[in-house]
Amino acid sequence: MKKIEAVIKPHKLDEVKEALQALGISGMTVYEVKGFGRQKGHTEVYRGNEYTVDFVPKTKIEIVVDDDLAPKVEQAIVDAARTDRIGDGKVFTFDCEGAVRIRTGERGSEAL
Amino acid sequence: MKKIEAVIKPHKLDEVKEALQALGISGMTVYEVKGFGRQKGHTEVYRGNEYTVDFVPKTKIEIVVDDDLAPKVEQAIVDAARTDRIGDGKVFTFDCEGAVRIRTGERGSEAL
Amino acid sequence: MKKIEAVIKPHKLDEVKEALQALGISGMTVYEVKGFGRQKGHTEVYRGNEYTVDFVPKTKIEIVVDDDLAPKVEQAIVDAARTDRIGDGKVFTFDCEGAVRIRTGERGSEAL
Amino acid sequence: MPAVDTGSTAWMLVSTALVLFMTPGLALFYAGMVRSRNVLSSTMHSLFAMGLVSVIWAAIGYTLAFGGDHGGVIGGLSHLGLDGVVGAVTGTGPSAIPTSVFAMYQGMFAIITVGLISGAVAERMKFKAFVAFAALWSLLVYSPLAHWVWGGGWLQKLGALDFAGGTVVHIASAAAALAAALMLGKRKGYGTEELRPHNVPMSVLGAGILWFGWFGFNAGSALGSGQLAGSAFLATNLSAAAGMLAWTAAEVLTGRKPTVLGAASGAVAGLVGITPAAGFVGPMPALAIGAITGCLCYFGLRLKSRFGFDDALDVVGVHGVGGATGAILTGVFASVTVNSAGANGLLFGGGLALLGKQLVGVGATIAFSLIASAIILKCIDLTIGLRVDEESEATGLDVAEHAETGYEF
Amino acid sequence: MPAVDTGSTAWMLVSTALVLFMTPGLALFYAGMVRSRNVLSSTMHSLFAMGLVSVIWAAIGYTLAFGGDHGGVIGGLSHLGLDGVVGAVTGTGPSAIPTSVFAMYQGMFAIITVGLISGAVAERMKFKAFVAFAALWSLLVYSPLAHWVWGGGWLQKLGALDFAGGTVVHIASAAAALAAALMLGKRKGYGTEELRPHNVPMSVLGAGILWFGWFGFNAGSALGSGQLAGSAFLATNLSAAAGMLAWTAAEVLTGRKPTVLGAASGAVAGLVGITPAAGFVGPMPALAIGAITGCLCYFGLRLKSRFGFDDALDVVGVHGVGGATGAILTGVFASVTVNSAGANGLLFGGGLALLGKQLVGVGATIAFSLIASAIILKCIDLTIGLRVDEESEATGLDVAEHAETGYEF
Amino acid sequence: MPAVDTGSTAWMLVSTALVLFMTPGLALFYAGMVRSRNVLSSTMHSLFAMGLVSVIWAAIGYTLAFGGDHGGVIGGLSHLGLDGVVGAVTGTGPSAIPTSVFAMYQGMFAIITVGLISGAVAERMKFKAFVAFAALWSLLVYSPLAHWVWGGGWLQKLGALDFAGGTVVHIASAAAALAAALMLGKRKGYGTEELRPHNVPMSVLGAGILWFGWFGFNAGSALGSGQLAGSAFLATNLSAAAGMLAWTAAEVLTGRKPTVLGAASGAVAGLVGITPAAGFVGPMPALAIGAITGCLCYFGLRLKSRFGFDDALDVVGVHGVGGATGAILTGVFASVTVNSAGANGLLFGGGLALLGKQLVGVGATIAFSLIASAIILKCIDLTIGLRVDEESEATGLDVAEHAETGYEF
Ligand SMILES: Nc1ncnc2c1ncn2[C@@H]1O[C@H](COP(=O)(O)OP(=O)(O)O)[C@@H](O)[C@H]1O
Ligand SMILES: Nc1ncnc2c1ncn2[C@@H]1O[C@H](COP(=O)(O)OP(=O)(O)O)[C@@H](O)[C@H]1O
Ligand SMILES: Nc1ncnc2c1ncn2[C@@H]1O[C@H](COP(=O)(O)OP(=O)(O)O)[C@@H](O)[C@H]1O
Repeated sequence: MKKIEAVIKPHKLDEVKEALQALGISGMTVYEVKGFGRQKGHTEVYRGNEYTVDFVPKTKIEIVVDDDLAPKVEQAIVDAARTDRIGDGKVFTFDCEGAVRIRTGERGSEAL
Repeated sequence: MKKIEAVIKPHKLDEVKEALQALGISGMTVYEVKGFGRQKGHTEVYRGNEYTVDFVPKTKIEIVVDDDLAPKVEQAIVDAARTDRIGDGKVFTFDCEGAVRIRTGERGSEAL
Repeated sequence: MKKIEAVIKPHKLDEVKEALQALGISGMTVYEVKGFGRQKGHTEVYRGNEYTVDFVPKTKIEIVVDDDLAPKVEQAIVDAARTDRIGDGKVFTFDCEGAVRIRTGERGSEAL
Repeated sequence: MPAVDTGSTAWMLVSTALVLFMTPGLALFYAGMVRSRNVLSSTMHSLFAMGLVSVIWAAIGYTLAFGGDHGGVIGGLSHLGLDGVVGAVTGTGPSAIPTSVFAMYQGMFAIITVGLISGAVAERMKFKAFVAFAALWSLLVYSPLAHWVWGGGWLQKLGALDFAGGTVVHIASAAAALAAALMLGKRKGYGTEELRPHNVPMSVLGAGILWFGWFGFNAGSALGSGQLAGSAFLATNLSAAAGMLAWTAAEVLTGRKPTVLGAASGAVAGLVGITPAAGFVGPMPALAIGAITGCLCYFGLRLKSRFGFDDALDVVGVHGVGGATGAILTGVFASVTVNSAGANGLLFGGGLALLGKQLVGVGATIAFSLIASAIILKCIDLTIGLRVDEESEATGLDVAEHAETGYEF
Repeated sequence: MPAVDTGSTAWMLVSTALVLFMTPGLALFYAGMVRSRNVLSSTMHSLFAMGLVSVIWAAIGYTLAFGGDHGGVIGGLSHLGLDGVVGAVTGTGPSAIPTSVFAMYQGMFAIITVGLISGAVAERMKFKAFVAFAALWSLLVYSPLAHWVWGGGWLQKLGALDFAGGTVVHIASAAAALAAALMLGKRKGYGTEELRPHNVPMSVLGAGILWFGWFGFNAGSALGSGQLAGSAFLATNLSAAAGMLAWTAAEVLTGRKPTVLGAASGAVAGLVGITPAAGFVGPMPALAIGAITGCLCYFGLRLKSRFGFDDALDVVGVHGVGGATGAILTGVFASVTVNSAGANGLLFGGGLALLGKQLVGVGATIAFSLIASAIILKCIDLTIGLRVDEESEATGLDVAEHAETGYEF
Repeated sequence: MPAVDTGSTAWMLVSTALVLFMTPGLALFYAGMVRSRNVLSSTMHSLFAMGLVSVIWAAIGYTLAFGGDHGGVIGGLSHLGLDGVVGAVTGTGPSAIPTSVFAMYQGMFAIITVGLISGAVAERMKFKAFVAFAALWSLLVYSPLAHWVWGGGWLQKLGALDFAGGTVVHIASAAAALAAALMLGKRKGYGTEELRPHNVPMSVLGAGILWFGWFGFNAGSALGSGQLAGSAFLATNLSAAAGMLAWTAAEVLTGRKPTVLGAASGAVAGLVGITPAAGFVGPMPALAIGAITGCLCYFGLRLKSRFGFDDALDVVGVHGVGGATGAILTGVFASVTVNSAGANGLLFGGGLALLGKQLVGVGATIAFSLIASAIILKCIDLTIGLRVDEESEATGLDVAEHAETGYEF
């Protein structure tokens, strides 16, 4: 199995989710992160003092899938999350050695 | 070393933590995530408008352990987090190539 | 490529970020986590009732880098995050099989 | 100069403070309902109205509304810059109060009316455009309307009743809101994404402050302390309560769960409904007005998605529907046994006379505010531009327009 | 009809508004202490009481409490639907106020008393059951009690003193809370998991609003403006202050850190303690009452875990202990030099007479409220059911009972 | 004993409640600006002042300020423990109010003044040290100053005007804040890390409550209901409004975005500026005072980073600069047509006389408060120690000093 981790722009989550559902993906885990990268942060002002905020709000998605689905998932995320503006994010792939569904104890692909 | 990642129901955290402590696990990292899966979300209503909320609050746990402990940790989480209701979550296993304890610079198993 | 995950003390984030920038790292992803480990939590009191809070606020950093940079990144984090007090955190290394930049579709090292 | 009554003055000082306090309450009520990246932008609309409209009112708005009369349409310039206000007396006998208090009390209404409109433009209007709109609208729409109804203008002469601003405040702001929602267009994601409240407890606190402050709004509109203030206070509380129960009951009867934001919204609807009627109706009619308004607003909002515009925080659905309902029901439930300066409505032997006048008031207010607001907005659109760019809308207006972030937990 | 005093009317209008404002304050105070998934459920208890109890009070509660007297036990039906209230006058001379204000002022007490009870049932009671309970309790328990103490009932005739509701409001709600906590059972996780407050600043804001509103509660209970309102105000502030210092001191002296929620709770305890006494005691006794109440509540709560019930937000520990302490200490510290309509307590030459009457008041209130509440709850349990199912409790009542989420940052 | 005026008493009861309510407002205003791990610590400073200073004031502070006069420097001990206060009357005719109300009203000023100082010490001061400081400062600095200006002391005799506490409250607290900021040293990370507000909506709510409460602060300082209260109220609102507009305009003109915290801060600056002048100036001068103060505070804060001290929440920049500006401008804009008990300032034919006295008042207050505060702080530093250790500062004072966490969403 593979684990796909994607860092995307927060307002793209809905579209990415739909793209993945279209692929038949039935589960994923999502959380809010702060990203640092080429996309510059912004300036904030508090009572006359300026601060540069380097971190940009991003959303991270994790999906564990069977090996053969991995490239499709990767591509689907890239397509759905793209705005062509800097800061669109990344998709990383990792190897996943095992999976268990807690409720049933099923293992491997069955667990997904 | 292996890294175990588990997505569980939030109110099961205390029990899982105790089960892991019983195994002699001395460290873990925890954060809140939103899960999407077979467990359906719920409906919310705001001033007459209904929204379906697909994401369910979940808690994610990460533990890096020695290879031989990994199956036991996996099992302990499965046992402690189980409620037999849909949405109990998953346990994933990954390979971890290196670990360093920042305070001492110890490496590998020593660092855990 | 390697993925470096570090759990550090929250107030060390700025220093670690600067150390990584000095190494030429151009991107990273950061989020707040709760850590459980040797560093003990604290006692809280609410209307006469005492609670022991086991979890300590930590910050987690993830950086995907080329293989050769990985040890340097690891070391830079260890150096910058160290306070020599218990709870300084850990740095873990994982293998990363693929990376894509969403905006351009670039892959591998190019994507970072 | 005759002496003022210390008791009535005390009550009017407090009422003025209470109406001012409604505006931060409104800011919370609205800001809790937007997404967290626009929390400050929404807050700023109401907050800034406190500064901007106060100054405009003192400079010229007050005199346009209350400085004499020109043909029933507008006041004169005799109190430019609040000239002649300090030391003067308004009212007589037990209702004699300092004119400075009267002027400030009325100014607080001008502030909150502008704040109310902002609910429709949330999450996408340029701040600069909002400021221009607020300034122009307050002068060109609010002051004339206040003159018509309370300053000796044609609606007052006609005998249309509006105790505390059902038309001037609620209908006028809702008509402006409608114009603004239409001209601004929908928020990105409206209808497709979940545009959910980010902080419901904040909205509930806001509603609590609004309820509290509304006693100053309605019972203060007696312009003195005494029986009339007492009965207006009672009517206000009962209508708010009935509005809440009606909304919640409607939710449950239509197969939904009783929501907290719904209960709060029902109370606000009841408060809006009783506003024109508060000093003219007894307690049981007040319950009826609250219940009817609460129901109508609930069913109005359920239809919302059928309409082609995005009135983000339901100014039209609550203040428009509620204000019109209340103004019309005043023509039904008003009774001179409650207030001899009022008139009898349909149910108390007054026939259709009052009802007709009320309808004239409602219609005239809608027409005037809608048209004037649209013209003002068009002018702003052509110069400053009304709407932020897409990037800013996606990032959130707090960072894009104000260089701030609401929360950093 | 005699004229009302504008000054006293002004103060009573304000006091009524202040007591109403306490209820959203209470909602914040309580809601900050539950877990975030129940924030709206807790808020809704108090919020909905504002609607529900207002209507019940107007319809029938007021007349049961203040409409004549039947055998010292209950009022009559002469003011059903607030009939005859608008235009009437209550009190005489400088204390003559509109009866409409008196009726609404008393209604606000009925609201908050129901809100107080909700602290005991937090995080597990069915909303429907709470609504049924609130309606029945308000009619069957609150109105009779108010009649006994203030409406010409037997406790008033006996000469038991309760200036602003130590028994009627605080002891009565605490007894009901005890019954409810016992019958509902403990929250899942009570004693094993950390049931920590999710938003302490919210609770502190609530406590601030409570303190502010309590001036209307206590000084308003003078039912007019003047010396008595002034001394009750002073006593209220000093007791709150002393309660805070006592609680904090007790924390530090028992080896703990001075907590913010503790300081706020101590202030509330002091406010509860002074409630029955506010118009009967001077400033130094007020300090003593606050200090004693603050201490007793702190030590009471420390024992909490020894008891077998889960009074989630400490209604018994604060309002029960505090209300009883205050009612008893009124029998110690009351002085006719402060209020000639009162009596002298133990320390001011009154002997044990007053103290005995106070004990009767406390005992009768506890017994009546406890038994009546238990019966009402039992009936609801057998029909609607009191408690949500386990799944709902784990998910949180906001989603399960109200289809809403508190926060979405 | 002469009768009190019920109307004036009503207004003063309300004003007292309003000033008390400012302190939780201040707690929110400040606490929203610190990092979330210190939210409770900041809140506690203001909250605890409500308890501590109330008790100290009742015990001895009041009599030191208002109990007779010793050489223009300090009061006597005739009202120790508020002896002789209950039942007595202050003022005459339409301004006759219970002395109990006067005493409590003044006590609320003592509370908030201590609260104000806490902004300078945020995020690093030991709570124990703060408590010691608050107690000593309130007795040794506040009470004498209140005596000088309002209790028949030398500044009052001199004819320096301070309507509602520009010197006693704002300048005095700012001078103490300066001393504290200097002696405590900078927060760790000041100048290098981003010490950003964690909850701006909380600060805006705080500012809203402050604005609301300030009507009690300023218009209540008329010590009765009537024309003077009315004009002070009007001036207060206009200055707040002008302060907001001026700050925002200054932001935009210096190339920045209009910030929400800036608008709120500008309003507070305007409120501070008008405080000494509120009862002496007409509406247009009030606008001028607000605008000038708003601007000066904005530019003052922009220079902040050039100074060597860390006045965390800008007590010096807002209350010091604003209070001094207002006190001086009182010497420019005061007019006896507004208040015959006042004097004419520079612009109204009074020449430099009043201006000179105002400068004496400002100078004396700064000098006295600065020196006395420094001495008190030094004593505490040598005994208790002023500052928490590094570990506690990094963890946050909520856990380290109070064993609590603000939020647990
Ligand atoms: N090397 C990296 N390791 C981990 N996360 C990264 C890395 N580089 C970028 N990111 C994440 O991807 C986000 C987008 O990257 P950025 O460089 O801003 O733009 P782009 O994706 O267009 O190249 C960042 O905000 C960060 O969260
Ligand atoms: N393929 C997946 N990849 C990552 N996380 C997943 C995946 N499938 C499920 N999850 C996570 O596990 C949680 C539980 O899954 P769900 O399908 O609802 O129930 P169950 O665990 O009983 O099969 C989800 O909410 C989600 O967070
Ligand atoms: N085995 C582990 N797996 C994952 N995270 C761990 C593990 N051990 C420790 N951590 C993380 O590292 C943090 C610091 O560890 P701790 O044992 O407290 O101190 P130290 O880093 O000094 O050994 C913990 O709070 C936790 O977040």
